[in-house]
Amino acid sequence: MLTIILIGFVLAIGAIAIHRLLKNYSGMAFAVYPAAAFVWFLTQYQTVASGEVVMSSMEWLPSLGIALDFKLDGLSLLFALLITGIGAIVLTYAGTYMKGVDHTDRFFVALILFMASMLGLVLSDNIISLFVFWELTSFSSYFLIGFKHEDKASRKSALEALLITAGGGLALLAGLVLLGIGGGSMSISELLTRGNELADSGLFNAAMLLIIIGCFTKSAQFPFHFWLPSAMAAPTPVSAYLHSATMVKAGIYLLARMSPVFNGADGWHATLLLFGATTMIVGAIIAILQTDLKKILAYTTVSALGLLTMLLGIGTSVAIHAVVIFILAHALYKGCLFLVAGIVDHQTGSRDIRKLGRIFKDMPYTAITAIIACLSMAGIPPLFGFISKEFSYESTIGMITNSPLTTSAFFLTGVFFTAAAGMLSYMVFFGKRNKLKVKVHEAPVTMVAGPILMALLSLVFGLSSGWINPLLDQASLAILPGNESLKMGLWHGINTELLLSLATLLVGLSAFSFIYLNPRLMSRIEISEKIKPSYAYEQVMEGIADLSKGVTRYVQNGYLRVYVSMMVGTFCVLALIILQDFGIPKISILWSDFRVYDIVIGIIMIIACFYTVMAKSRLLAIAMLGIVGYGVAFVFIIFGAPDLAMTQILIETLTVVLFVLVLWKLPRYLIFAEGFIKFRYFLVSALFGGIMTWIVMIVTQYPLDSHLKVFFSENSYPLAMGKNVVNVILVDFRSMDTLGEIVVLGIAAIGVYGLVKFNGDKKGGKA
Amino acid sequence: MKLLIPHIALAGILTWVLFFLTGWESTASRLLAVALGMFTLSWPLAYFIARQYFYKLPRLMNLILFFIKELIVANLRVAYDVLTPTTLMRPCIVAFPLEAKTDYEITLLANMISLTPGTLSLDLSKDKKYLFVHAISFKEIDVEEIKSGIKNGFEKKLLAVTR
Amino acid sequence: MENELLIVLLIPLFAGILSIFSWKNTRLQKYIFIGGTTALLLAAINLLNSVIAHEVITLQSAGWGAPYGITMVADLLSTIMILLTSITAIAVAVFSLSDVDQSRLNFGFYPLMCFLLFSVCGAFLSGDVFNLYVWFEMMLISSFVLMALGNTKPQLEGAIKYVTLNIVSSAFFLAGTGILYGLTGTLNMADLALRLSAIPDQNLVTLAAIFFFIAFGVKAAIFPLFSWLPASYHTPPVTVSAFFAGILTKVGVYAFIRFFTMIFNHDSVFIDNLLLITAGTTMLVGVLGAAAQMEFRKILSFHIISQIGYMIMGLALNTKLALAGAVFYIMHHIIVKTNLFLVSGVVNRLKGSFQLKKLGGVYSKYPLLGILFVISAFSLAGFPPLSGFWAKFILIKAGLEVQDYLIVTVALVVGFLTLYSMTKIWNEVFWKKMTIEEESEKEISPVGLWSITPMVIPVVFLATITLAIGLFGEPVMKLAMMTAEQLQSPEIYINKVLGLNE
Amino acid sequence: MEDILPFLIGGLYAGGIYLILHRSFVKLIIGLIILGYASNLLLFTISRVTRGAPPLIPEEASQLTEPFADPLPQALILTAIVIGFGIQAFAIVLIKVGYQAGDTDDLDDLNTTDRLED
Amino acid sequence: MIEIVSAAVIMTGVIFVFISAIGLVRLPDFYIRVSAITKAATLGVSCIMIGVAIHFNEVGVAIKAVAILVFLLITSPIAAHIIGRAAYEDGVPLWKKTKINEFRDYKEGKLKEKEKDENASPDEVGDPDN
Amino acid sequence: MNWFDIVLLIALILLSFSAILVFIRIIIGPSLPDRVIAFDLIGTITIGMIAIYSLTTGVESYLDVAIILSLIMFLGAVAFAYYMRKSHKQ
Amino acid sequence: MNSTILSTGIRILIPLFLLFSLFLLFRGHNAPGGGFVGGLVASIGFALYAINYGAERARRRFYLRPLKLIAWGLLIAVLSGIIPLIAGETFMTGLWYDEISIPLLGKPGTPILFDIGVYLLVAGTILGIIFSLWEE
Ligand code: NA
Ligand code: NA
Repeated sequence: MLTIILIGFVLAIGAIAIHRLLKNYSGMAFAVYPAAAFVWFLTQYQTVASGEVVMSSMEWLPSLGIALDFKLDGLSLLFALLITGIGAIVLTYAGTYMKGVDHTDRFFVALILFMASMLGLVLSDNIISLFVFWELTSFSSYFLIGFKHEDKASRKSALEALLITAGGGLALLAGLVLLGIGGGSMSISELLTRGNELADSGLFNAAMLLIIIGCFTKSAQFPFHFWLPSAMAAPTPVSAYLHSATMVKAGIYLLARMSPVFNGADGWHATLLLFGATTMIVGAIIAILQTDLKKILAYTTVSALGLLTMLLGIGTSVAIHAVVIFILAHALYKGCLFLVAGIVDHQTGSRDIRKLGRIFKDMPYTAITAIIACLSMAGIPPLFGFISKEFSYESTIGMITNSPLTTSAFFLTGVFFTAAAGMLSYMVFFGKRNKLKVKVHEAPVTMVAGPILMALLSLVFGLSSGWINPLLDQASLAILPGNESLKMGLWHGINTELLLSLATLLVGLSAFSFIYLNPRLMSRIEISEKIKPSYAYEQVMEGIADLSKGVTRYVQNGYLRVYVSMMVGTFCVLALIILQDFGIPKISILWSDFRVYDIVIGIIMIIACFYTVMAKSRLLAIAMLGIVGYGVAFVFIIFGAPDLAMTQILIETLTVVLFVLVLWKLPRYLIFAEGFIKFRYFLVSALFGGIMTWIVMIVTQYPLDSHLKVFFSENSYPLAMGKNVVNVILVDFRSMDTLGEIVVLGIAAIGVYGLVKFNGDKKGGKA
Repeated sequence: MKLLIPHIALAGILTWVLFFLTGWESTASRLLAVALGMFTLSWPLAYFIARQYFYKLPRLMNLILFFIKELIVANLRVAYDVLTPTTLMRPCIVAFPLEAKTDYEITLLANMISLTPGTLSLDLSKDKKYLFVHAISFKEIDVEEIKSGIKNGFEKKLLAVTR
Repeated sequence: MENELLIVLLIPLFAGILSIFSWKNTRLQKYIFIGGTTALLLAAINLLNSVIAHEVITLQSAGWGAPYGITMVADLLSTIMILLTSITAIAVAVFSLSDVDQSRLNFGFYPLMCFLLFSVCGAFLSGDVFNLYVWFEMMLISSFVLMALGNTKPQLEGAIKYVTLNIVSSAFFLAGTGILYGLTGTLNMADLALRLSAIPDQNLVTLAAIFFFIAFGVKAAIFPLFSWLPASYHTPPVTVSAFFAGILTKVGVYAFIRFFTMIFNHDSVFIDNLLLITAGTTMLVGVLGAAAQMEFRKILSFHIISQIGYMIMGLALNTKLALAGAVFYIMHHIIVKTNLFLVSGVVNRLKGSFQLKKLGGVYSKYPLLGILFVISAFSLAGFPPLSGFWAKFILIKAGLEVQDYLIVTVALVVGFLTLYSMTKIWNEVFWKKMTIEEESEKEISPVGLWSITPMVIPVVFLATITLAIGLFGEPVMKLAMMTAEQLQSPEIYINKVLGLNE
Repeated sequence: MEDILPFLIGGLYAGGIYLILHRSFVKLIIGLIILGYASNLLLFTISRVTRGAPPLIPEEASQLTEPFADPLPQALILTAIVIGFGIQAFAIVLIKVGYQAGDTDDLDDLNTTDRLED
Repeated sequence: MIEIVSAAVIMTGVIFVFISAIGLVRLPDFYIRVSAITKAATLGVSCIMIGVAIHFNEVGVAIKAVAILVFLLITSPIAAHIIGRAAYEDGVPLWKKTKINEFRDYKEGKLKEKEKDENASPDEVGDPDN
Repeated sequence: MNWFDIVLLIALILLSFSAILVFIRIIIGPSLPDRVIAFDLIGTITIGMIAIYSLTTGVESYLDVAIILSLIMFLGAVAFAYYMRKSHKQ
Repeated sequence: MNSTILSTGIRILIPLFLLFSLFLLFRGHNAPGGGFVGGLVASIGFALYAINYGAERARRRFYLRPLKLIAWGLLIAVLSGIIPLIAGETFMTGLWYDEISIPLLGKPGTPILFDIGVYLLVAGTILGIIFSLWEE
């Protein structure tokens, strides 16, 4: 299994070269990959159907417990077959559909990448590698949705989809990690058996909620559903593949996968039911208000995803059966319909059902295919969609609580589905009149073959569902271990479900007639565009933008003094927190030590410092600075540091000289009187100075450990041959410091040279 | 360059010698070291000596003694004026016509004038014929007296050494 | 063994000296720099091998044993940092061939880069607080000069802020060093670690820690001390800002980790909370800053800040996994961030701007560049299976393990915002179509990507590393775990430096 | 003096920061220099001072005898002074060139690179 | 004996310096302060150096003391000269009692005439020309 | 404290007060050259103080500092003169 | 500055400065002074020259490019650290040649060499800075 996925990734990288080589036939060539994979998965059918699982495993990051473990059970196999099967169809289809479009190679790269990732997702048996593939599908779908990236709308939709799914992905990641920590393993198979440990760890609810959020974003559940219709900006094959058959079902897949752990928890059922139902109804209502073929399909897909979620939320035996059946049924008819929509669009140049009509004769194969798929969607026997619908009704009726409400929700949805099916088939291919300006032809066989196949499968599975019964049975067992075995069939006798189906059909058809006869209703649809649910998303995005601008203007406001005061302020706050534990140290001036010149020097330094700060003349400030420097030198002299004093005096004077050399070019000293602000800065500075004084007093009261001092004093002459211990330290004991110091000086010289000379030589002549 | 290299070389040699000697312990060597120290550190003297003006040593002593006398007198005068409440000083700027010709002569003269309290060499005319001196009298100003004081004092004694 | 450590320092130093000697021969300087960085990479790999074998390698400089002389120490963390530095340096060296103009070369660009490298390596290896100060200062002065060289107005503006704030932070560093000496009478980090823990009033130690918090905080650009970074990093040539972005702030982070795992160990709740709060706010404010910007390099600059927050988060959580996460994050970040800056340089060369509004259409024309950017950008945003994902994953796992949910939430939200601002660049620069007037206004000569090969090669090189770390991360992860282990048991380091237990 | 030093240091720190917080280029640099003095004096004071006894080994002795000033902080400060000088020299020239480029002494005018444009 | 001599010399120097300092505050104009005062301080310090040399009674110290003395004697008059000159060029005003200014006369080309006509009266106010 | 130490103490005190007086001149100016000269004089006084301090402590090495000071002060004065000329020309 | 008095004074002072700087350099190991202070003093002489005559003339007079001086200084300092490596010692270890004692230098040793490197570099740095500032 790893090999299959890896081949996909390699193929994705090589796709550009292959496309260059094969040009228009590349689509079919690429389709060989999923087709071959499909065949391989079919070979595993017997094994899986008999209840065994196929495992494969490879280490990846063992130190984090992350492995590329894959497990093929019923659920995985169902999805894997869908992914590879529909994948092959879509690739073939896309080869023709994308003919003549720029950068098709990039399209195939992303599509194949997606395919491989999706396979990885459904096969993974490790939560982290599952997550990796999960994000890879978001990533590749970003590029597929944004394929027409020169359109602003396309970019926007791609971003929307990415941000929503990736945002949910982050929640999912947290959820999965919590799951891993709580369950003590990264392996899904093991985790599924450790629900109790998870519950004991106290992480159960958090992990569940976060995982649900992740799945909801991916599977376009209300209130995250809006990205899916926007994603219709992608080329139609992409919509068919990602946004109906596979990617959006990844969320459903994961919910189903995790069901053994969470099923039974109240929160699980309530959340899934509530959000699933909402999504289902909202999607269905909006669907029939659309005029764009793809939009109708998109919203019905949203609704279908809601339905699946809801069924998972019901979580009973029948409901789980309904889930697996509906996954297959929906994939077949919805994939087919998307491809048909693409054909129609491709051949007629329009997707607006108000403009389309009466093209049945022009493209009969397409039309018949579409009609079959629509019948399945409407749940009309003997198509597979009918079986699916029957199971859905059965699961609601079997529910212990709230069944009337859920049943009516299903009923309503069924009605809208039927209506939508009518719109998609009748209005497009028959209808009133054709407003198109082009002559319509049937599409090439590479495009039509796929949809026909899918439509036929809807029919075949409906007529003889026994073929796939074992697979779906195993899939439902994976979702609900110990589930009773599944029995599919068209005829279960006259029962409530059948009656409901009939009622649905009738009401649905009348709803369709109503819409059809009142075209103005459809033109109201613009309203629904305006109250699009993405409004909230846009608000959030705008909020982020505003917040970020506000924060940035505040912290990064361009004023150096503010930056400095932030730094000093931070220090003061932190220091004060610690300092409050120390008392104010005692000031003990020993009058016996009193020396007049000490005091005089101190006073002169303080006054000089004051005048440096206050001076109105720049030169005075610098002269005063020099005096402070000399004062420092004198302090060094008093306390036995002649080397320091020398250096200080030399450096001090040189600094003054440099200042003087530079300053005559500058304008007059400006005094920026700012009153209150100045006072504020004064307070900050005074506080800072006070804290430093305080700290020095505290630390100097602490007894000093002088082992280094002693070592240097004893060894300087005998071992290092020098009597000036300071110099010996500089050139011997700590010569690394001095080496660094002289490098600093050298760099400073280069810097000054460059800075000064570069200025005179802007065009960059010789140095 | 032609000045620099001998300067460096001479300086190096002299330092070397000096250090050689300061290591010695006897009084004689100490005296010698003092002499050499003076010699090393008073470069202008070395300059003259290099020009074979040895025989002018008495004149040099004369100059130095005169200079010291002038210093003390001027200092006392200034001190008196500073410490008494009224200021007697009457300043003026005189253009002193130079007899000294070489840069060294002029510089030495100007520096001696500046060093003496009460006079200050302000500037030199471009043709080096005049030295403008800021001078202070403690009585009525007599320009000619100031000028002749310098001419017959510092300049005469200096030129006696240098020429 | 100690010579393996020494050679790491001598290579850039000699490269620097040689380049000054060949001041006027800038071509020779180029060869010296590229040769030097290559040699440094080899030396770093060699050192890493030795360090893995021997745990800690010391160089007691001038032959005086610790704590009397200055000890240079290579443990795993410092060696990893040096390895990354050399990788970045090579990339930048090649990039500079096309990027840096002749006038800058004439004024010592390469010697300065050599000394910058020297100082960075020195800072990573130093085992002495004051010596570290010296290396920091050397790093600062060479970065000052590189920042300002060229004298454009934005450069000077940026440089003035950069210089001022960094000098003030150095004052804190020096004062902190003084306090440590005043408390213990020693400067050797290992010796300090021992003596500080013996001080009865640990509040004094915390007090000293605050100084280093500010000093390193400025260098590492944490909130609220980062202001110099977004003010300046986008102003010098891309070669310079790429190296700065990759390495310089990480020196601050390195110092943070070194000091707060060994010298100021986590006895203080105050320090722990402080680091945690810093990590969170730094992440958030940084990413919000990035979200607000519309200039390529400014966005990247703010992201540096935000990402520093993650590294500090690892330090603050202080479990083995968290520290490993911080180390992994550093490794990932250095590579990726350098690369993104380099991409911005390539784009600028091709399209003549850093302003998102003036850019567009790069993906259509230069798909390879697009892919290279995507790899780095999505890695930065923490998309699997790129290096950034693992970095983030480890930290999140570590955070959840110690049940620090708030910081994990912040980390996740910041990850989302990172993606948001990275896709902004992608949208504006790569996907958006450039209007024809804008195209003609720029008068772009139709240069192919490969006409600036020296600029593209390093981008490919670094992107490959990112991918490799992502796909085959186990060795890196192991290294990070080993490093974390070492950081958690500083006694190995201390004993080796002070020659105890031997 | 030993008792005055902490206050002197505090005063210098305060003065230095106050100058930096002004808007003038020149005051900024002066402030940085004063900050340098303060740091050096802090390092000097905090490692304890000894009056009038430099760490110079006398002619006939081979090691120092107490009391003598601690030589290590002196060596550190010396290094710090020199490094500080290098950086200040560069900063002074930077300010000059910066002034020439911007034609202003007002630091508040230097906000074109990092202020968020509207 | 040596102590007495050195104490005397040092005190003389110190008093010179002190008087100069008083003068520097008291005296009326810049030029007077420079020419009358600052050099007095230099001489005072030179005295101190001699006193120190005497007291230490060591060759090394003597050399150093003499070195300082020589440096001061060379540099301080030159410093006074260039600052005075710069001040004059910069237009630092002369004291109102500075009646004779031959420097200005020279610049204005009047010096030659004045030498001929010695009775010419100087200007009332001695502002230097700018 | 013998009498010689007292003499030195008095000398130091006098020099300190001289320094303060000169310092006052720096503050009041009024012209730049006034300040420069006063600055120079402070240096000179410092030399004296250092010399006397080296006597009181008996550390002759301090005289080296005085030598340095005597050398470097000159550079300061020259630089200020340079500044005055340059800024005057502007 | 265009003053004869100053020019002459400086011509007298330069050798004094150089002399004194060597003095400081060589006895720095045993008394206050050393490479750094020595280098500063040496450069001050030329700085004065530059102020008086302009940097162009000073540069010509000085004839060594400050940058070269910096490079040589650095090289010598580093070499003094590498020499011990050849002798099998650690980097920067002080090696002393005990056989002779030169009056001025005392015993020759690598730390002295290091100080000479510092001296050259510092002189080069200060001259480099001052020349650049004057030359504009
Ligand atoms: Na050594
Ligand atoms: Na020294």
